[in-house]
Amino acid sequence: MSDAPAWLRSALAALTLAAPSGLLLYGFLSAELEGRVGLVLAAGALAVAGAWRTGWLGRLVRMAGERALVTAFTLLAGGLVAVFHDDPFVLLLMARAFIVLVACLGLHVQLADAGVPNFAGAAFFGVGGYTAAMLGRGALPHPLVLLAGGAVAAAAGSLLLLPLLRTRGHYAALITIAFGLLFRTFFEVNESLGGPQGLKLAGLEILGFRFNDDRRVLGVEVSGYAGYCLAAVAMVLLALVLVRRLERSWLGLALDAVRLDETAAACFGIEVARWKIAAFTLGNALIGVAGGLSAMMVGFIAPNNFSFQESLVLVSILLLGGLGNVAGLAVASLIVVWLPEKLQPIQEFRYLLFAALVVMVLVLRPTGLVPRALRRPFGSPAA
Amino acid sequence: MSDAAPLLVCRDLTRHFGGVVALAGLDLELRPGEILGLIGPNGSGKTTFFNVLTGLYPATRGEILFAGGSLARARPQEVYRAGITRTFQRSRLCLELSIFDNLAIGAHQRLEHGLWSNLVRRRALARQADATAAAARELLHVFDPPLAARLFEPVAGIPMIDRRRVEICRALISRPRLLLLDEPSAGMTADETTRLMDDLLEVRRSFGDLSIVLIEHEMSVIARVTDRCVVLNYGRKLCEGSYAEVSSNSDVRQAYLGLT
Amino acid sequence: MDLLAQYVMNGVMLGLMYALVALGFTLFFGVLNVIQFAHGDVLTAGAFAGLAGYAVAVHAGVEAALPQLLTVALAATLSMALLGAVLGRALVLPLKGAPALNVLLATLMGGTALRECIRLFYPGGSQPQRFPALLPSASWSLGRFTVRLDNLLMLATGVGLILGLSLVLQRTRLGLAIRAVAQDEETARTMGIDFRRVVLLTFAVGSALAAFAGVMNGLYYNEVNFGSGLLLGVIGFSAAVLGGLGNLSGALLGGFLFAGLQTLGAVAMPFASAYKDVFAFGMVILLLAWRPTGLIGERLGERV
Amino acid sequence: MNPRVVALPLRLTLLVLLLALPAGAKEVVKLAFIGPLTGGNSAIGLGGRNSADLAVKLRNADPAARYQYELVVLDDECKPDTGVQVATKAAADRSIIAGVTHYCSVVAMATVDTFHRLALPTVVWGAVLPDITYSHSYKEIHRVNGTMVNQNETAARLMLKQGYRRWVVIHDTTDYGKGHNKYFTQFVTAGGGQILGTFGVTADQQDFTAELTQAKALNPEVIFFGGLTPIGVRIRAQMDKLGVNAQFQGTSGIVSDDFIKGLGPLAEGVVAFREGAPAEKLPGGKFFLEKYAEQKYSNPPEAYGPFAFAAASLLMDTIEKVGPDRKKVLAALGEVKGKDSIVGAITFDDHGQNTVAAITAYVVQDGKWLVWEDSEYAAGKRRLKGR
Repeated sequence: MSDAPAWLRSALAALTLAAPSGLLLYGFLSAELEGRVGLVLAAGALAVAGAWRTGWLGRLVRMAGERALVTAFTLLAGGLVAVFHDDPFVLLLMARAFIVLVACLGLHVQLADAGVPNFAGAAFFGVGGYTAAMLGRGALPHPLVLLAGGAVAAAAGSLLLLPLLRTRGHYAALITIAFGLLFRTFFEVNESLGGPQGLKLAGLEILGFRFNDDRRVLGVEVSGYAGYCLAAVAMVLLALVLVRRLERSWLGLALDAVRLDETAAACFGIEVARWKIAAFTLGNALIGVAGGLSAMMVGFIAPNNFSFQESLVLVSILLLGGLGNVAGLAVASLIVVWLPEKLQPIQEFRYLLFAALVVMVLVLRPTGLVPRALRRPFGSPAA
Repeated sequence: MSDAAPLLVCRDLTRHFGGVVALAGLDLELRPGEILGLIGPNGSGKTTFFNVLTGLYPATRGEILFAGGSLARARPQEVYRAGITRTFQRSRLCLELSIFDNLAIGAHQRLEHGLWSNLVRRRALARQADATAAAARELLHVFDPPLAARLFEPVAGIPMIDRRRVEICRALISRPRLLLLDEPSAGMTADETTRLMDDLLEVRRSFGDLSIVLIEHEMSVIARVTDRCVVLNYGRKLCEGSYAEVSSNSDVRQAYLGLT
Repeated sequence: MDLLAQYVMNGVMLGLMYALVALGFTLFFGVLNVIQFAHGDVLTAGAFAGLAGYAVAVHAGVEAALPQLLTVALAATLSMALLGAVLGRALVLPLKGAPALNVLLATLMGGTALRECIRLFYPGGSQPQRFPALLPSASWSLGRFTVRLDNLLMLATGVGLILGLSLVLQRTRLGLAIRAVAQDEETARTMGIDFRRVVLLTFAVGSALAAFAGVMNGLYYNEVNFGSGLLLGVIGFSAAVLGGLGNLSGALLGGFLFAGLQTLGAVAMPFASAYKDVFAFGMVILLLAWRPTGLIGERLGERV
Repeated sequence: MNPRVVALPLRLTLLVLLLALPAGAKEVVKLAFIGPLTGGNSAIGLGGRNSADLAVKLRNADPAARYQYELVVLDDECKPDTGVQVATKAAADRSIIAGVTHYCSVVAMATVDTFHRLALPTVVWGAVLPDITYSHSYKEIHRVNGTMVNQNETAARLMLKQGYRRWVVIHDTTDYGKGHNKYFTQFVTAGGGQILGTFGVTADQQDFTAELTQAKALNPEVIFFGGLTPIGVRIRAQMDKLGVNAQFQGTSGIVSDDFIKGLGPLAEGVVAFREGAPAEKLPGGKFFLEKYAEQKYSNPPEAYGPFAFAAASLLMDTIEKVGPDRKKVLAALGEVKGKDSIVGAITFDDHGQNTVAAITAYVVQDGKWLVWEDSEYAAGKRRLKGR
């Protein structure tokens, strides 16, 4: 196969990676009984660990290359949507995972690229949602509504810019924490936006296509959530391309420099403040857009969803996946969104177990599931 | 050369930290192409001088003229654009980045930072990357040919001397007019340092009139490379002149070498 | 006038509790440059441990209030000192060198786990538990101002505790060791100080403080609740940061300041008192924008 | 055991049949229970869970029952998006015939569309917001407990009858507290009472001295508290600390043993109101409490346990009658009139709201919640504060 053309090899490699993961995901999503979930998880862990140890994983990933992988996994997601076309629950789960992934990509730009902490992710997610709730009823086309959600979230973030630029480390962290708490309380106390009762939302509608409706396609029942799922996948793709292109460009390099050593960066002409602002704003915009889609899909929005704990979940996804590694991020968001759901059988003990798991991973594997890879600038011969 | 207009002029440059006077009314001139040695005991204000000059600490008082323009109130970014780059006493490379990335940071000024050109015009971006890589290789090659071949390896993985080289290359790649070296010999053997300096001088030849201010404890290095020396003590200029002159100066021997 | 006095009194009691929590945060940050975010939940756990101690005492037929009080205090402080050391050993030391963010999250999640444990495993822990009033409850009123003996006693003890702590830090060898480590780990090591031991001791001391605050909390409100830890933790953290991390007097200032802000928020906006936390946290953000390293500034310095 | 692929349900039914034929075992019918099992409201959620579980256990023990029932318990965390997620899970699972759903109003509001879209008959067991049944005309949503409207109407009437005129309202800023504030204020002012001041407090607030000091300054006769046990306990305790001696009046959220446990003697004379006939007075209610005690659950049933029990029983009765079929169950639920239960007779109006939801007034006497009518307070042997 060494003499096969490059594209073919990368395609094959990508497929050899995507196929088993597909099986794994299918198994996990369809498993219901505790026993079976455990079985699937164990099998998956074993397979991954094995592929890792033997170095096959790395080799295949390198052989496939980013583009092929992204394509393969997009197809995989599409495939899963097709398989579960009539199961609103699984579709909802998938869509949620993808939406969370988009939000985490936003957080990733802030935290992993520019090193700007943000413990108010859920708050900006909420801003996007509330914007969608307000504008969704109006005449504005919904794609624009989602973008507006991003814009408003970014604007809300700009309130924090001055304090964030002046502070560092834990001080900056506290500012975002304070904002997160403040936001939730504010929306609970303030009646004008539904208060604690929350608000109903109009479902997403693009060019007359109403995502909330279940419909028959070629004679098969297709749940409305399938549409949301595909929309979420599309959103993930856009965000992914944006973030990766950013990271591999000079902009990404500037962000890295700012994160790693502000002083040195300044001594080489890098406008630290400017880059921090850019990263924070872009990140919040992504989070806001995701929040908008999420709110439209759930069809309801209330302050409870945007508590400090929710923000923590987003950050834990980043750290669990491995700060600075997009692939790890994707894996982590699937796990963190789906696992608690699969833990439903243990009822009131779910959250305890989840917290314990996060702590364990953080202590036993501080670098996260997939450690940050060496930055590969765009167009470099090594790339 | 001696009668050419000075490249850098500092007048009464002063910096306080609360009560402590780290730099007390320093007057200093530097001619284009000159290599100036800055010596003095620890805490005599050498590094503070660099930090004030590069805008990391605003000067409490005094004037800095560089190539005619004033830098007294300039921010680090402006100092860099004016053509002054530096190295740090404790190496401040971005360890998790590759050698290439670190040098590209040094070349920041020349790289395209528009959104459109970075996210969309990818061919142009690739061209710029290749050009930068070529420049980096050329520069590294002078210091250590094998190093040039490891351009895309993480800095974390290379030995101390190579890190020094990379740091100097990061400071050189933007083709500055003034280079500030803060104890390049720190953590290296004498002959490693000597070699580093010789390579540096070789690069300098190709640069034309690059001026250098060198902070160094290793007197042999000072003796070999500097045209002129300034001795600092308690933030004040003790004396200046050629290494031979200052090293024979009794105050210096008193204050610095601790001899009588 | 009498009203004002009442507000001040309330604020002071609140501030004392916040200050005690903030002291823990600032101590931990001092020695290890980390934020131990489970601290708020350690406080709650302390209160519950005290409660358990009380139950045991009553079971053992101890009638008098004073011995009961002592059992409660001892049970709380000792168990939490131990727990604190364990947390430091299990969550914080292993993550030494890892990014600050990891420690923050690990301890936050550790705190969550602790909180859930109380809720699930302490009998009836999911509902507020009555905390016995073990202090004499005499009270004097002038007009609308009521001052109670038990509050004064708590106030006195709290202040005494704080003074004691600063004495320990200034005078004893442990204090010296702690301050040395806080100044610079390496030097401390070269001075022959057992770094790990000092760190763990610090965690024990700080957590004992939190436990005491927990007991105080219980005695003051006559009620403890599994969930109160998170907010108290965040507030304590805010207080420590406001004052300047690693700075003891800063922690005190921050604690009382935050309490003041909350009370002010509730008073300044009558019938909109629900906004008081919005107000308080908003002020925190503004204050940090004004003084990026806290009001008093760091003595021990965050190594950036 | 969800039908994840088209083939799966077939296989499952076959499996069930195979199991059913030889042993002659009963067909297994699934019910969903949804409530908050984690977080601040978990106590009530767990109480409801246990009560529904008890109902199922008792039914399964009954040889006369046609089906074997299985309770699928789901945690909505009191968060709308989680709620919608688990609601979808329950509703999408065709093997689940009906649901006993939600304590938190905000979640119940969020999920009505889901249940409607996926046609799962549900009976709300604890959420009190009127809109849950009245904001739509979905046939799927029913509710056994009354709304906060009924509750506060009675509350206002009774307290005004006691001669109280001046209230200060403290409510938590959740949907529950705010709703109670709205309706109570409405009925009290209509009845000639006066609200001197209203304080919103956050649900995780610990210290209320600032609010109470202001309340004290307003010198009210009654402090009305709209919220749940945890902060109810705190406020009552801190009233005492600050020497605010006004009558303390609460809502259904504080009618729990823990409220008394949390306060001890301080709870004496506290008045509160709850929908539904008092469990301990109806024969079925006594039975429920005994059986519940037998099971040795780790949590008490709390205020809404009886409703969860009643809802589950109602659903199982219906299924016994019409068989495990969502459509038939839905139709049958529409017909429910005067069906007696441990919380009194149940009659659903055309919005699925239980209309005859009786409201019971309670008062704490000697460390127990007593029905107002048979308390010494009603008899005049003891007096509420300021009477």
